[in-house]
Amino acid sequence: MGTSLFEIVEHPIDVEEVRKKVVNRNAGAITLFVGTVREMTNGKKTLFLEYQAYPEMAVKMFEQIAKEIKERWPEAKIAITHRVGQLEITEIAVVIAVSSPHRKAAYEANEYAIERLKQIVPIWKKEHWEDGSEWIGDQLENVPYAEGKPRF
Amino acid sequence: MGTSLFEIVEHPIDVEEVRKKVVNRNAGAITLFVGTVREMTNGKKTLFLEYQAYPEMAVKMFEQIAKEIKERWPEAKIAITHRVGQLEITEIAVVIAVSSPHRKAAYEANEYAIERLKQIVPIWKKEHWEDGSEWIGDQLENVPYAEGKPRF
Amino acid sequence: MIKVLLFAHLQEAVGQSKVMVELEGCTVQDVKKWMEKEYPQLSLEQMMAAVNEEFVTDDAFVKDGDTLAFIPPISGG
Amino acid sequence: MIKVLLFAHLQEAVGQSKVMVELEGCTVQDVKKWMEKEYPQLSLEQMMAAVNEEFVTDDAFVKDGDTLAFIPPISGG
Repeated sequence: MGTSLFEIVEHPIDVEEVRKKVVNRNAGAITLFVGTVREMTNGKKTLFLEYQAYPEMAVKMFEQIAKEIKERWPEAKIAITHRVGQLEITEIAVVIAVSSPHRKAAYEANEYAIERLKQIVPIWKKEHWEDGSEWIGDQLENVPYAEGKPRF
Repeated sequence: MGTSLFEIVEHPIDVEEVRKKVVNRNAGAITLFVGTVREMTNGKKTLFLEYQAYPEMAVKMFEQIAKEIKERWPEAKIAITHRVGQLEITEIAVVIAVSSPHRKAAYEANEYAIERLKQIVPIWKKEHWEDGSEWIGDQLENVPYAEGKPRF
Repeated sequence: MIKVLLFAHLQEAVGQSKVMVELEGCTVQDVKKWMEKEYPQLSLEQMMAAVNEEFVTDDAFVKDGDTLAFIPPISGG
Repeated sequence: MIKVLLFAHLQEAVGQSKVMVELEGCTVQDVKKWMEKEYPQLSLEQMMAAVNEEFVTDDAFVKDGDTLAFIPPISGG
Protein backbone atom coordinates (compact mmCIF):
# COMPACT_ATOMS: atom_id res chain seq x y z
CA MET A 1 0.00 0.00 0.00
CA GLY A 2 1.28 3.47 -0.82
CA THR A 3 1.47 6.67 1.11
CA SER A 4 -0.97 8.55 -1.10
CA LEU A 5 -4.12 9.79 0.67
CA PHE A 6 -6.41 8.39 -2.04
CA GLU A 7 -6.04 4.93 -3.45
CA ILE A 8 -7.73 2.21 -5.45
CA VAL A 9 -6.14 -1.12 -4.52
CA GLU A 10 -6.49 -4.74 -5.60
CA HIS A 11 -5.45 -6.30 -2.30
CA PRO A 12 -7.02 -6.40 1.18
CA ILE A 13 -7.11 -2.99 2.89
CA ASP A 14 -5.14 -2.45 6.10
CA VAL A 15 -7.43 -0.20 8.18
CA GLU A 16 -4.61 0.99 10.41
CA GLU A 17 -2.56 2.07 7.42
CA VAL A 18 -5.39 4.34 6.26
CA ARG A 19 -5.93 5.70 9.77
CA LYS A 20 -2.26 6.54 10.22
CA LYS A 21 -2.35 8.78 7.13
CA VAL A 22 -4.58 11.28 8.99
CA VAL A 23 -2.92 11.21 12.42
CA ASN A 24 -1.66 14.61 13.50
CA ARG A 25 -0.77 16.42 16.71
CA ASN A 26 -3.81 18.66 16.65
CA ALA A 27 -6.41 15.98 16.04
CA GLY A 28 -8.46 15.02 19.07
CA ALA A 29 -10.72 12.76 17.02
CA ILE A 30 -10.37 10.31 14.17
CA THR A 31 -13.45 8.71 12.64
CA LEU A 32 -13.28 5.68 10.38
CA PHE A 33 -15.89 4.30 8.05
CA VAL A 34 -15.27 0.69 7.06
CA GLY A 35 -17.60 -0.62 4.35
CA THR A 36 -17.83 -4.41 4.44
CA VAL A 37 -19.50 -7.06 2.28
CA ARG A 38 -22.83 -8.01 3.84
CA GLU A 39 -24.36 -11.44 3.33
CA MET A 40 -28.12 -10.67 3.33
CA THR A 41 -29.84 -7.78 1.54
CA ASN A 42 -33.63 -7.70 1.52
CA GLY A 43 -33.71 -11.44 2.16
CA LYS A 44 -31.38 -12.20 -0.76
CA LYS A 45 -28.12 -14.02 -0.07
CA THR A 46 -24.88 -12.66 -1.52
CA LEU A 47 -22.13 -15.22 -2.19
CA PHE A 48 -19.42 -12.67 -3.03
CA LEU A 49 -19.01 -9.28 -4.70
CA GLU A 50 -16.93 -7.97 -7.53
CA TYR A 51 -15.89 -4.30 -7.67
CA GLN A 52 -14.65 -2.51 -10.74
CA ALA A 53 -13.34 1.05 -10.90
CA TYR A 54 -12.21 3.66 -13.37
CA PRO A 55 -9.13 4.17 -11.22
CA GLU A 56 -7.66 7.41 -12.64
CA MET A 57 -11.01 9.17 -12.43
CA ALA A 58 -11.87 7.62 -9.06
CA VAL A 59 -8.73 9.11 -7.51
CA LYS A 60 -9.58 12.51 -9.04
CA MET A 61 -13.06 12.30 -7.53
CA PHE A 62 -11.60 11.39 -4.11
CA GLU A 63 -9.51 14.55 -4.41
CA GLN A 64 -12.61 16.54 -5.27
CA ILE A 65 -14.36 15.17 -2.18
CA ALA A 66 -11.34 16.21 -0.10
CA LYS A 67 -11.56 19.70 -1.59
CA GLU A 68 -15.26 19.95 -0.74
CA ILE A 69 -14.51 18.80 2.81
CA LYS A 70 -11.73 21.37 3.17
CA GLU A 71 -14.27 24.08 2.26
CA ARG A 72 -16.82 22.86 4.80
CA TRP A 73 -14.56 21.60 7.63
CA PRO A 74 -11.23 23.45 7.13
CA GLU A 75 -9.41 21.57 9.92
CA ALA A 76 -10.41 18.07 8.82
CA LYS A 77 -7.94 15.79 7.08
CA ILE A 78 -9.15 12.82 5.01
CA ALA A 79 -7.81 9.61 3.44
CA ILE A 80 -9.78 7.09 1.35
CA THR A 81 -8.86 3.64 0.05
CA HIS A 82 -11.27 1.56 -2.05
CA ARG A 83 -10.59 -2.02 -3.07
CA VAL A 84 -11.53 -3.59 -6.41
CA GLY A 85 -11.76 -7.21 -7.58
CA GLN A 86 -13.50 -10.10 -5.87
CA LEU A 87 -14.48 -9.65 -2.21
CA GLU A 88 -15.89 -12.24 0.17
CA ILE A 89 -18.48 -11.73 2.93
CA THR A 90 -17.12 -9.48 5.77
CA GLU A 91 -14.18 -8.31 3.64
CA ILE A 92 -13.50 -4.58 3.47
CA ALA A 93 -14.45 -2.67 0.30
CA VAL A 94 -13.67 0.87 1.47
CA VAL A 95 -12.05 2.73 4.36
CA ILE A 96 -12.56 6.45 4.95
CA ALA A 97 -10.48 8.07 7.71
CA VAL A 98 -11.03 11.65 8.91
CA SER A 99 -9.12 13.45 11.64
CA SER A 100 -10.12 16.76 13.18
CA PRO A 101 -9.41 18.74 16.35
CA HIS A 102 -13.00 18.10 17.47
CA ARG A 103 -15.23 15.08 17.05
CA LYS A 104 -18.34 16.67 15.53
CA ALA A 105 -16.48 17.67 12.35
CA ALA A 106 -14.83 14.25 12.16
CA TYR A 107 -18.22 12.49 12.15
CA GLU A 108 -19.86 14.95 9.76
CA ALA A 109 -17.02 15.06 7.24
CA ASN A 110 -16.75 11.28 7.24
CA GLU A 111 -20.45 10.78 6.53
CA TYR A 112 -20.30 13.49 3.86
CA ALA A 113 -17.42 11.63 2.19
CA ILE A 114 -19.25 8.30 1.91
CA GLU A 115 -22.40 10.01 0.58
CA ARG A 116 -20.39 11.84 -2.09
CA LEU A 117 -18.40 8.70 -2.90
CA LYS A 118 -21.66 6.95 -3.73
CA GLN A 119 -22.63 9.85 -6.02
CA ILE A 120 -19.53 10.79 -7.97
CA VAL A 121 -16.79 8.15 -7.68
CA PRO A 122 -16.82 5.78 -10.68
CA ILE A 123 -16.84 2.39 -8.95
CA TRP A 124 -19.30 -0.42 -9.66
CA LYS A 125 -20.37 -3.47 -7.76
CA LYS A 126 -21.46 -6.78 -9.26
CA GLU A 127 -23.55 -8.87 -6.90
CA HIS A 128 -23.11 -12.62 -7.12
CA TRP A 129 -26.20 -14.16 -5.54
CA GLU A 130 -27.07 -17.79 -5.11
CA ASP A 131 -29.28 -17.55 -8.21
CA GLY A 132 -27.32 -15.32 -10.56
CA SER A 133 -25.28 -12.16 -10.81
CA GLU A 134 -25.90 -8.57 -11.76
CA TRP A 135 -24.12 -5.22 -11.95
CA ILE A 136 -25.90 -3.06 -9.41
CA GLY A 137 -27.62 -0.15 -11.10
CA ASP A 138 -28.17 -2.31 -14.20
CA GLN A 139 -31.76 -3.09 -13.27
CA LEU A 140 -32.62 0.61 -12.91
CA GLU A 141 -32.49 1.25 -16.64
CA ASN A 142 -35.36 3.70 -16.67
CA VAL A 143 -34.07 5.67 -13.69
CA PRO A 144 -30.39 5.18 -14.12
CA TYR A 145 -29.22 7.49 -11.32
CA ALA A 146 -31.37 6.75 -8.32
CA GLU A 147 -30.26 9.82 -6.35
CA GLY A 148 -30.28 12.06 -9.39
CA LYS A 149 -27.39 12.58 -11.74
CA PRO A 150 -24.13 13.19 -9.96
CA ARG A 151 -23.62 16.82 -8.97
CA PHE A 152 -20.31 17.82 -10.48
CA MET B 1 -6.19 -7.39 25.39
CA GLY B 2 -9.18 -9.53 26.16
CA THR B 3 -12.19 -10.57 24.14
CA SER B 4 -14.69 -8.67 26.25
CA LEU B 5 -16.64 -5.99 24.37
CA PHE B 6 -16.01 -3.35 27.05
CA GLU B 7 -12.61 -2.76 28.54
CA ILE B 8 -10.49 -0.36 30.55
CA VAL B 9 -6.83 -1.03 29.75
CA GLU B 10 -3.48 0.30 30.91
CA HIS B 11 -1.59 -0.34 27.66
CA PRO B 12 -1.83 1.13 24.14
CA ILE B 13 -5.09 0.26 22.34
CA ASP B 14 -4.99 -1.86 19.18
CA VAL B 15 -7.71 -0.30 17.00
CA GLU B 16 -8.04 -3.38 14.81
CA GLU B 17 -8.62 -5.58 17.83
CA VAL B 18 -11.59 -3.43 18.87
CA ARG B 19 -12.94 -3.35 15.30
CA LYS B 20 -12.76 -7.12 14.96
CA LYS B 21 -15.03 -7.56 17.98
CA VAL B 22 -17.98 -6.13 16.03
CA VAL B 23 -17.38 -7.79 12.64
CA ASN B 24 -20.29 -9.93 11.52
CA ARG B 25 -21.70 -11.34 8.29
CA ASN B 26 -24.68 -9.02 8.22
CA ALA B 27 -22.80 -5.79 8.81
CA GLY B 28 -22.32 -3.61 5.75
CA ALA B 29 -20.82 -0.78 7.77
CA ILE B 30 -18.44 -0.40 10.68
CA THR B 31 -17.76 3.03 12.17
CA LEU B 32 -14.86 3.71 14.50
CA PHE B 33 -14.28 6.66 16.77
CA VAL B 34 -10.67 7.04 17.87
CA GLY B 35 -10.11 9.69 20.54
CA THR B 36 -6.53 10.93 20.52
CA VAL B 37 -4.49 13.29 22.69
CA ARG B 38 -4.42 16.73 21.04
CA GLU B 39 -1.53 19.12 21.59
CA MET B 40 -3.28 22.52 21.46
CA THR B 41 -6.58 23.44 23.13
CA ASN B 42 -7.68 27.07 23.03
CA GLY B 43 -4.07 28.11 22.46
CA LYS B 44 -2.81 26.17 25.47
CA LYS B 45 -0.17 23.49 24.92
CA THR B 46 -0.65 20.03 26.46
CA LEU B 47 2.53 18.09 27.26
CA PHE B 48 0.78 14.82 28.11
CA LEU B 49 -2.43 13.56 29.72
CA GLU B 50 -3.24 11.27 32.57
CA TYR B 51 -6.48 9.30 32.66
CA GLN B 52 -7.96 7.68 35.74
CA ALA B 53 -11.05 5.46 35.83
CA TYR B 54 -13.33 3.74 38.28
CA PRO B 55 -12.94 0.59 36.21
CA GLU B 56 -15.71 -1.66 37.58
CA MET B 57 -18.30 1.09 37.26
CA ALA B 58 -16.94 2.27 33.89
CA VAL B 59 -17.48 -1.20 32.41
CA LYS B 60 -21.03 -1.24 33.84
CA MET B 61 -21.71 2.13 32.23
CA PHE B 62 -20.34 0.89 28.88
CA GLU B 63 -22.84 -1.97 29.16
CA GLN B 64 -25.61 0.51 29.89
CA ILE B 65 -24.67 2.51 26.78
CA ALA B 66 -24.79 -0.73 24.77
CA LYS B 67 -28.26 -1.43 26.17
CA GLU B 68 -29.46 2.06 25.21
CA ILE B 69 -28.06 1.56 21.71
CA LYS B 70 -29.78 -1.81 21.37
CA GLU B 71 -33.10 -0.07 22.16
CA ARG B 72 -32.53 2.65 19.55
CA TRP B 73 -30.62 0.73 16.82
CA PRO B 74 -31.53 -2.95 17.39
CA GLU B 75 -29.16 -4.27 14.73
CA ALA B 76 -26.08 -2.33 15.86
CA LYS B 77 -23.27 -4.06 17.73
CA ILE B 78 -20.79 -2.05 19.83
CA ALA B 79 -17.39 -2.44 21.50
CA ILE B 80 -15.55 0.18 23.57
CA THR B 81 -12.02 0.24 24.98
CA HIS B 82 -10.71 3.15 27.05
CA ARG B 83 -7.12 3.48 28.17
CA VAL B 84 -5.95 4.87 31.53
CA GLY B 85 -2.56 6.07 32.76
CA GLN B 86 -0.20 8.50 31.08
CA LEU B 87 -0.80 9.24 27.38
CA GLU B 88 1.40 11.24 25.02
CA ILE B 89 0.31 13.54 22.16
CA THR B 90 -1.42 11.57 19.32
CA GLU B 91 -1.83 8.47 21.52
CA ILE B 92 -5.24 6.83 21.62
CA ALA B 93 -7.43 7.30 24.70
CA VAL B 94 -10.59 5.58 23.49
CA VAL B 95 -11.86 3.46 20.60
CA ILE B 96 -15.57 2.95 19.91
CA ALA B 97 -16.50 0.45 17.18
CA VAL B 98 -20.06 -0.01 15.90
CA SER B 99 -21.21 -2.39 13.19
CA SER B 100 -24.61 -2.34 11.54
CA PRO B 101 -26.25 -3.64 8.33
CA HIS B 102 -26.56 -0.01 7.12
CA ARG B 103 -24.24 2.94 7.56
CA LYS B 104 -26.64 5.54 8.95
CA ALA B 105 -27.21 3.56 12.14
CA ALA B 106 -23.48 2.89 12.47
CA TYR B 107 -22.68 6.63 12.43
CA GLU B 108 -25.56 7.60 14.70
CA ALA B 109 -24.99 4.88 17.30
CA ASN B 110 -21.26 5.64 17.39
CA GLU B 111 -21.80 9.34 18.02
CA TYR B 112 -24.45 8.53 20.62
CA ALA B 113 -21.94 6.30 22.42
CA ILE B 114 -19.23 8.96 22.71
CA GLU B 115 -21.75 11.57 23.91
CA ARG B 116 -23.05 9.21 26.58
CA LEU B 117 -19.52 8.13 27.52
CA LYS B 118 -18.74 11.76 28.30
CA GLN B 119 -21.86 11.96 30.49
CA ILE B 120 -21.99 8.77 32.51
CA VAL B 121 -18.72 6.81 32.37
CA PRO B 122 -16.52 7.54 35.43
CA ILE B 123 -13.22 8.44 33.76
CA TRP B 124 -11.19 11.56 34.47
CA LYS B 125 -8.49 13.37 32.60
CA LYS B 126 -5.63 15.34 34.15
CA GLU B 127 -4.10 17.87 31.77
CA HIS B 128 -0.38 18.45 32.10
CA TRP B 129 0.34 21.78 30.46
CA GLU B 130 3.62 23.60 30.10
CA ASP B 131 2.70 25.73 33.13
CA GLY B 132 1.02 23.28 35.47
CA SER B 133 -1.51 20.49 35.70
CA GLU B 134 -5.18 20.15 36.54
CA TRP B 135 -7.93 17.54 36.71
CA ILE B 136 -10.41 18.63 34.06
CA GLY B 137 -13.73 19.54 35.61
CA ASP B 138 -11.94 20.69 38.75
CA GLN B 139 -12.11 24.35 37.76
CA LEU B 140 -15.87 24.19 37.24
CA GLU B 141 -16.62 23.98 40.93
CA ASN B 142 -19.73 26.12 40.78
CA VAL B 143 -21.16 24.28 37.77
CA PRO B 144 -19.71 20.87 38.37
CA TYR B 145 -21.52 19.03 35.58
CA ALA B 146 -21.27 21.21 32.52
CA GLU B 147 -23.86 19.29 30.51
CA GLY B 148 -26.16 18.78 33.45
CA LYS B 149 -25.97 15.94 35.90
CA PRO B 150 -25.63 12.57 34.24
CA ARG B 151 -28.96 11.11 33.22
CA PHE B 152 -29.12 7.64 34.78
CA MET C 1 -9.43 9.00 -32.75
CA ILE C 2 -11.41 9.04 -29.50
CA LYS C 3 -10.76 6.42 -26.85
CA VAL C 4 -14.08 5.23 -25.43
CA LEU C 5 -14.00 3.41 -22.07
CA LEU C 6 -16.73 1.02 -20.99
CA PHE C 7 -17.40 -0.31 -17.51
CA ALA C 8 -19.65 -2.74 -15.65
CA HIS C 9 -22.60 -4.02 -17.71
CA LEU C 10 -21.61 -1.86 -20.72
CA GLN C 11 -18.24 -3.59 -20.82
CA GLU C 12 -19.89 -6.99 -20.65
CA ALA C 13 -22.45 -6.07 -23.35
CA VAL C 14 -19.74 -5.04 -25.80
CA GLY C 15 -17.22 -7.65 -24.68
CA GLN C 16 -14.39 -5.18 -24.37
CA SER C 17 -13.34 -2.36 -22.04
CA LYS C 18 -12.10 0.03 -24.71
CA VAL C 19 -13.29 1.02 -28.21
CA MET C 20 -11.36 3.35 -30.53
CA VAL C 21 -13.79 5.59 -32.43
CA GLU C 22 -12.84 7.41 -35.62
CA LEU C 23 -14.86 10.58 -35.16
CA GLU C 24 -13.74 14.15 -34.70
CA GLY C 25 -15.28 17.52 -34.00
CA CYS C 26 -18.29 15.83 -32.47
CA THR C 27 -20.25 15.86 -29.22
CA VAL C 28 -20.74 13.20 -26.58
CA GLN C 29 -24.23 12.78 -28.01
CA ASP C 30 -22.75 11.97 -31.44
CA VAL C 31 -20.50 9.30 -29.96
CA LYS C 32 -23.44 7.78 -28.08
CA LYS C 33 -25.37 7.47 -31.36
CA TRP C 34 -22.37 6.02 -33.17
CA MET C 35 -21.85 3.45 -30.39
CA GLU C 36 -25.50 2.42 -30.34
CA LYS C 37 -25.41 1.87 -34.11
CA GLU C 38 -22.20 -0.14 -33.87
CA TYR C 39 -23.37 -2.08 -30.79
CA PRO C 40 -27.17 -2.35 -30.93
CA GLN C 41 -27.20 -4.09 -27.55
CA LEU C 42 -26.12 -0.80 -25.91
CA SER C 43 -28.51 1.77 -24.50
CA LEU C 44 -26.55 4.92 -23.77
CA GLU C 45 -29.25 7.57 -23.88
CA GLN C 46 -29.33 8.24 -20.14
CA MET C 47 -25.72 7.25 -19.47
CA MET C 48 -23.43 9.77 -17.72
CA ALA C 49 -20.22 10.59 -19.52
CA ALA C 50 -16.76 11.82 -18.55
CA VAL C 51 -14.20 13.37 -20.90
CA ASN C 52 -10.61 13.10 -19.70
CA GLU C 53 -11.84 12.05 -16.24
CA GLU C 54 -14.25 14.96 -15.73
CA PHE C 55 -18.04 14.61 -15.82
CA VAL C 56 -19.59 16.36 -18.84
CA THR C 57 -23.04 16.75 -20.37
CA ASP C 58 -24.08 15.26 -23.70
CA ASP C 59 -23.48 18.51 -25.61
CA ALA C 60 -19.79 18.63 -24.63
CA PHE C 61 -17.34 18.47 -27.51
CA VAL C 62 -14.91 15.60 -27.87
CA LYS C 63 -11.75 15.97 -29.89
CA ASP C 64 -9.04 13.77 -31.30
CA GLY C 65 -7.01 12.17 -28.52
CA ASP C 66 -9.69 12.57 -25.84
CA THR C 67 -10.77 9.76 -23.55
CA LEU C 68 -14.55 9.46 -23.26
CA ALA C 69 -15.86 7.18 -20.53
CA PHE C 70 -19.47 6.12 -20.09
CA ILE C 71 -20.27 5.99 -16.38
CA PRO C 72 -23.10 3.61 -15.44
CA PRO C 73 -24.96 4.31 -12.19
CA ILE C 74 -22.33 4.21 -9.47
CA SER C 75 -22.48 1.51 -6.80
CA GLY C 76 -19.18 1.80 -4.93
CA GLY C 77 -18.74 2.07 -1.19
CA MET D 1 -18.38 -0.01 57.53
CA ILE D 2 -18.84 1.84 54.28
CA LYS D 3 -16.06 1.85 51.72
CA VAL D 4 -15.75 5.36 50.22
CA LEU D 5 -13.85 5.70 46.92
CA LEU D 6 -12.23 8.95 45.82
CA PHE D 7 -11.03 9.88 42.34
CA ALA D 8 -9.24 12.64 40.48
CA HIS D 9 -8.87 15.87 42.49
CA LEU D 10 -10.76 14.41 45.46
CA GLN D 11 -8.20 11.63 45.71
CA GLU D 12 -5.36 14.14 45.57
CA ALA D 13 -7.02 16.40 48.16
CA VAL D 14 -7.37 13.58 50.68
CA GLY D 15 -4.14 11.83 49.70
CA GLN D 16 -5.77 8.41 49.41
CA SER D 17 -8.13 6.61 47.05
CA LYS D 18 -10.18 4.83 49.71
CA VAL D 19 -11.56 5.76 53.12
CA MET D 20 -13.38 3.35 55.45
CA VAL D 21 -16.26 5.13 57.20
CA GLU D 22 -17.87 3.81 60.37
CA LEU D 23 -21.44 4.88 59.75
CA GLU D 24 -24.54 2.83 59.21
CA GLY D 25 -28.19 3.39 58.42
CA CYS D 26 -27.32 6.71 56.86
CA THR D 27 -27.76 8.53 53.54
CA VAL D 28 -25.25 9.66 50.97
CA GLN D 29 -25.83 13.17 52.30
CA ASP D 30 -24.76 12.03 55.82
CA VAL D 31 -21.54 10.53 54.44
CA LYS D 32 -20.80 13.73 52.52
CA LYS D 33 -21.14 15.74 55.74
CA TRP D 34 -18.98 13.28 57.67
CA MET D 35 -16.28 13.41 54.97
CA GLU D 36 -16.27 17.21 54.86
CA LYS D 37 -15.85 17.34 58.63
CA GLU D 38 -13.03 14.79 58.55
CA TYR D 39 -11.36 16.38 55.47
CA PRO D 40 -12.13 20.12 55.51
CA GLN D 41 -10.36 20.52 52.15
CA LEU D 42 -13.18 18.56 50.48
CA SER D 43 -16.25 20.17 48.95
CA LEU D 44 -18.74 17.42 48.19
CA GLU D 45 -22.01 19.32 48.15
CA GLN D 46 -22.55 19.13 44.39
CA MET D 47 -20.62 15.91 43.86
CA MET D 48 -22.38 13.00 42.14
CA ALA D 49 -22.37 9.71 44.02
CA ALA D 50 -22.59 6.03 43.12
CA VAL D 51 -23.47 3.20 45.49
CA ASN D 52 -22.20 -0.20 44.41
CA GLU D 53 -21.43 1.18 40.95
CA GLU D 54 -24.85 2.72 40.29
CA PHE D 55 -25.53 6.46 40.27
CA VAL D 56 -27.72 7.54 43.21
CA THR D 57 -29.08 10.78 44.61
CA ASP D 58 -28.04 12.26 47.95
CA ASP D 59 -31.07 10.85 49.78
CA ALA D 60 -30.16 7.24 48.91
CA PHE D 61 -29.45 4.96 51.86
CA VAL D 62 -26.04 3.42 52.36
CA LYS D 63 -25.63 0.31 54.46
CA ASP D 64 -22.83 -1.67 56.01
CA GLY D 65 -20.64 -3.26 53.32
CA ASP D 66 -21.66 -0.84 50.56
CA THR D 67 -19.17 0.91 48.34
CA LEU D 68 -19.88 4.62 47.95
CA ALA D 69 -17.95 6.45 45.24
CA PHE D 70 -17.86 10.19 44.72
CA ILE D 71 -17.83 10.94 41.00
CA PRO D 72 -16.28 14.29 40.03
CA PRO D 73 -17.36 15.82 36.70
CA ILE D 74 -16.45 13.26 34.07
CA SER D 75 -13.80 14.07 31.47
CA GLY D 76 -13.16 10.78 29.68
CA GLY D 77 -13.19 10.20 25.96
